[in-house]
Amino acid sequence: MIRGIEFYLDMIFVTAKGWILGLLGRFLPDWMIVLASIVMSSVAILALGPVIMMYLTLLERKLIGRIQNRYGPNRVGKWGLLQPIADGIKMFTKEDIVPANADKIVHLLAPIVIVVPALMVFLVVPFGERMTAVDLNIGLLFFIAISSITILPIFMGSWASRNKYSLLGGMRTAAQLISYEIPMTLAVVPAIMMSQSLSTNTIVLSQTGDYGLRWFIFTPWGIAGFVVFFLCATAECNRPPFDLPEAESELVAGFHTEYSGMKFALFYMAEYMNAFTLCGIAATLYLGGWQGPFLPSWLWFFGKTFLLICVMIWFRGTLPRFRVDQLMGFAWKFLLPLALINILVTALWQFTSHFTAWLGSLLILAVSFWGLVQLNRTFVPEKRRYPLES
Amino acid sequence: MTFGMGVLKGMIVTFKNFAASYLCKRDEGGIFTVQYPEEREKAIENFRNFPFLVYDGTPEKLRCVACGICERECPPKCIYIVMEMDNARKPARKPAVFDVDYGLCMNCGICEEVCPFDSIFMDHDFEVTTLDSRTDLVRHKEALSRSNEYFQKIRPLFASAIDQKRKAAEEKKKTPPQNTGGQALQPPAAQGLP
Amino acid sequence: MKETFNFKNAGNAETLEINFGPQHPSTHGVFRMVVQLNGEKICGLKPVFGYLHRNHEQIAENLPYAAMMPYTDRLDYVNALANNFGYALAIEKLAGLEVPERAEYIRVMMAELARVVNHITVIGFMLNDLGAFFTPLLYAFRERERILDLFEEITGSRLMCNYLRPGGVKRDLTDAHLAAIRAIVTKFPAFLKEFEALLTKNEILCMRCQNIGILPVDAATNAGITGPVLRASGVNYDIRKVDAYSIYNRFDFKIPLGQKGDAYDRYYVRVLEIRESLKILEQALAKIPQGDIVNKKAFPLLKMPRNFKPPVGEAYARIESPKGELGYYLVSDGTPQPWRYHVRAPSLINLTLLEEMCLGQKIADAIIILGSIDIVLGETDR
Amino acid sequence: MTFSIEEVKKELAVRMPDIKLRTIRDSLLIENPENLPRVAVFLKENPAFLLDYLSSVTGADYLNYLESIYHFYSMAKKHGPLVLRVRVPKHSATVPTLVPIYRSAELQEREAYDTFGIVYEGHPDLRRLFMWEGFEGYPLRKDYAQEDSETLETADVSWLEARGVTVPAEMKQKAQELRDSGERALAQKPLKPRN
Repeated sequence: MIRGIEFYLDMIFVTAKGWILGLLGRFLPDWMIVLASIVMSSVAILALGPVIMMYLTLLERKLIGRIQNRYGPNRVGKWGLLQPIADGIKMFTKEDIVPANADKIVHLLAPIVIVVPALMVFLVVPFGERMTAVDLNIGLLFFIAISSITILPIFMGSWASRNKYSLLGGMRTAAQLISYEIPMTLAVVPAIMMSQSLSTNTIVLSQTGDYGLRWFIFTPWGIAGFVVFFLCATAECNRPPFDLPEAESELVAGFHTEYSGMKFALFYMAEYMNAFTLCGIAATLYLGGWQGPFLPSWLWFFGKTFLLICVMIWFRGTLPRFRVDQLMGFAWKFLLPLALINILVTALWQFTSHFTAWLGSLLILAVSFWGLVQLNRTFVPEKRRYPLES
Repeated sequence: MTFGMGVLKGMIVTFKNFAASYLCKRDEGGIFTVQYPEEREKAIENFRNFPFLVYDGTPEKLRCVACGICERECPPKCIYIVMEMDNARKPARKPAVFDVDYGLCMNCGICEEVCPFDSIFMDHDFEVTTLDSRTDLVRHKEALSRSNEYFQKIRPLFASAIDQKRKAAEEKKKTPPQNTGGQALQPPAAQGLP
Repeated sequence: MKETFNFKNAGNAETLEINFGPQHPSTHGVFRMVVQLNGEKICGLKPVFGYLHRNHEQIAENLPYAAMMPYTDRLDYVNALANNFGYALAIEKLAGLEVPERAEYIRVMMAELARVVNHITVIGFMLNDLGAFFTPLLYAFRERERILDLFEEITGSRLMCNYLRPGGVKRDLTDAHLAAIRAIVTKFPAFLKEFEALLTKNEILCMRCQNIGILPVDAATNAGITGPVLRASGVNYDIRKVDAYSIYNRFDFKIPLGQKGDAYDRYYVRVLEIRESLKILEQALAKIPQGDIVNKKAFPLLKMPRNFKPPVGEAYARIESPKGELGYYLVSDGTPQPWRYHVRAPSLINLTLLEEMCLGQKIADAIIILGSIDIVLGETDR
Repeated sequence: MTFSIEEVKKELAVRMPDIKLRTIRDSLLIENPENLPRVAVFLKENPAFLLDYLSSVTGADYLNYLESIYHFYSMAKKHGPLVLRVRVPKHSATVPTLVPIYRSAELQEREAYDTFGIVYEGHPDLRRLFMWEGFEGYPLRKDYAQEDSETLETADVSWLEARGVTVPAEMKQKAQELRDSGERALAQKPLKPRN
């Protein structure tokens, strides 16, 4: 079987790893090869995480700058490309301030703990064809379980700081992250139902074919599921308009008010890595993951992920923040029922023929959307009239 | 089903601005910031920053006669003047000390307005940062003196009007030749002193 | 010294007292609120003033009348020209000075431009308080920049204008200046349209602002609240119409009124007021006559009047500053310095009902309510 | 202004003959401060005036007495102003508060208390407004000991000289004399009421 150049481009990382392992295999025992394979994958992830975070901050600042009609960072290096490194140096050299009454151990632990789940989630993200670090058959379950640990370090940090703003921020985080976990998990279910697997790789493979038209997003339940998942993902990684835990205008900096220097940078890093993995999972679940015509698979994956991240940044550049009760209401009264109905729609989809399925599921989703809007009048703006008098 | 349309519209607005920042020029919705040290805004003639003293020709020929009006009228009292005495212990109509504390000055332009000798004007130079605000921001006479050409350069319209006024006043002074002695030296505006 | 705040339910173990300010990102300077919280709900709020106090009124008592003008810029530093206007009116009322036609027109134009600047700035900052990451603020600043450049060209300074004089203005407007103002007036509606598309119908903004911080009409009148905050509650009271000071009776403009008096109404009334201000500017541009810019009889030198001594008496002049009613109370004893100078600061008095407006709301709402009242600490603390 | 000060005076004389009034320029002086709330309520509720809006409350120091000045307007009838004033001696400066009638007086009375030391009796929360608690003196009173800006003290002289400013000898000498006598440079107080 003759393969084109795109196959080799596609497999460039996999082949490289295989080649190195093969080289090592000549003079190392088998168990060392397994170890070496593990080390290589984890080193790649450990390097990828911080680099992604650094350049995400730059990307965010650039994009928001452009949205606001300014350049964004452009002084350090060409197009400001060295800005993240300068920021890193600044963060490293800053004084590490610990409040006098803080619980010092927990205060120190929190930023360390928060990075761990953020990095662990990378394990199940399929970066490309055969490029999942660990192809767990319960990959999604692993992802959901690990990403929900994030609440703990945030709350640790907020509690240990002994600051009232931090405490409020921590309380908000606990409430917000727990609430948004539920619709997010439910929004994952349709994809699992359709692909009949929890493994991220299998989910991607089940979206093969038709030049990308088989992606789950091109179905009614797929759109609904994707929107719900993406909104929840935005809330999960504390991005605007759901950035209540660190609401600058209200709580100064929320849970990391009392953090400075590298500890603060770790919080920051975790936030951006979470944003990346959540967008990656969203792309995997509904946008066909690394599937796509012509280009190498990993390029497709990163392209889709960065597109989603750009949308998150776009949100940040446009939208004001929700209020606590509205945020909760949005999760429990809007996203949760929508996700449940979406599961129903997916179930029906599997049992009906194609045309009626389209019509029926669109109808059900539209009606339920309308019904939910009607039930949640607090989300709907009042119409007002403003008389002009002399 | 208009729910969500407001948010979408807003996002379209921001996207338009995002695109415009690449496509449009500064005045047409493009990037409106100025990259400061390399680019500069065009100088605006009436801009007033800190005061400076004008001399004609050489720095010794300051127009200032140390009358002290600006010192008295300055609202935050940032000007300090001492009249120079000549050998006969008479006022020499020249400042021996003329200090302006830029740390106190609030750029109101009142000294410029009240000066009857067209001597003190507001500068355009705003890059006056120093390391020590206590000592370095107090500018002495030497640092404050600028030539008339400099004044002409930064505020062409205003300076030429001032020059014309001064020329006219000088010619007027020359016309009555019978007026001799110390009185002829008296600048015309000095009679308006309180 | 220990501070005492007479909170109604002090000592309740379930409440938490938090200092919002003086260092806080969204208290608009160094304003401080001591907030008593029950969870996220506010059950007590005491404003604390004075962190920017500089005894403005005593400075005036030691300075000549005209030399006080630059200090009035520093009251409400977002719209210095309106402050100058009020002070100039007070001096003119005290001394019985006439102002030439052209100067009146220039004053009105500058005051209305300042109102436009103030309102868009306030909306931008309010959106920042809401959590929009600087985008509306920077769009507002982009347009404000054009007006500030014009201010710099006309008055010499962008913010601290020091432009008005007793009996006139400092510098004449050239045709180029008038053309620049015309350009701003013609371009501005397009920007407002964009701004409104971004904000007015935005669901999150509506959710956050509607029915928040409702100010009932009776309470507002009784508490002396003025300006857009009062008009958002539906009281038709605009000093430009009521007193018709300067030459405001020559212009045709309307007063936008809100219905509920919540933060959203305050936001939208400001947008509408910008439209009306643009209308006034258009009319003023069409009608502006030629003539003197300073009362020549009183001040023949055209310079800043020194040794200006108004007769013994007192005067209270008020204008519709963008924040509300800005009043200047002057008492003259016939010397060059005023005997008593008092500023009735709208930013301060509009805060009277802050606690009532915030009670029972969430913390986030308190920030918006403060933002929608529109205070400037230079004026509040004086 | 759709009413004259005389009308108000006449109306008040009819309704409340016990209140003594005096016209000063364009304002009414209420001789006995105790009567102020009654007058205010009357003006607020009388349909001819309906002065429902208290624009400004301020104090003034006239050396032998303090004055509290009120500017009333009407939002309902859109007229005004009516200026009321009360005079109180400096040593016992108490004026009844207007807060129960006009809420707008709340912060302004606090301000007048802060700067002039006029005690508004019955004010619900009479604390200093701008100064901190424990501040002594009332800064806007004319006898407030204020450091003089024209006379220098030795500390000022050394400060100025350190900055390279030449201080004239007589100023230095004056500063030294002040220091020797153990006094501070204080502003000259006005010797007599200026109006």
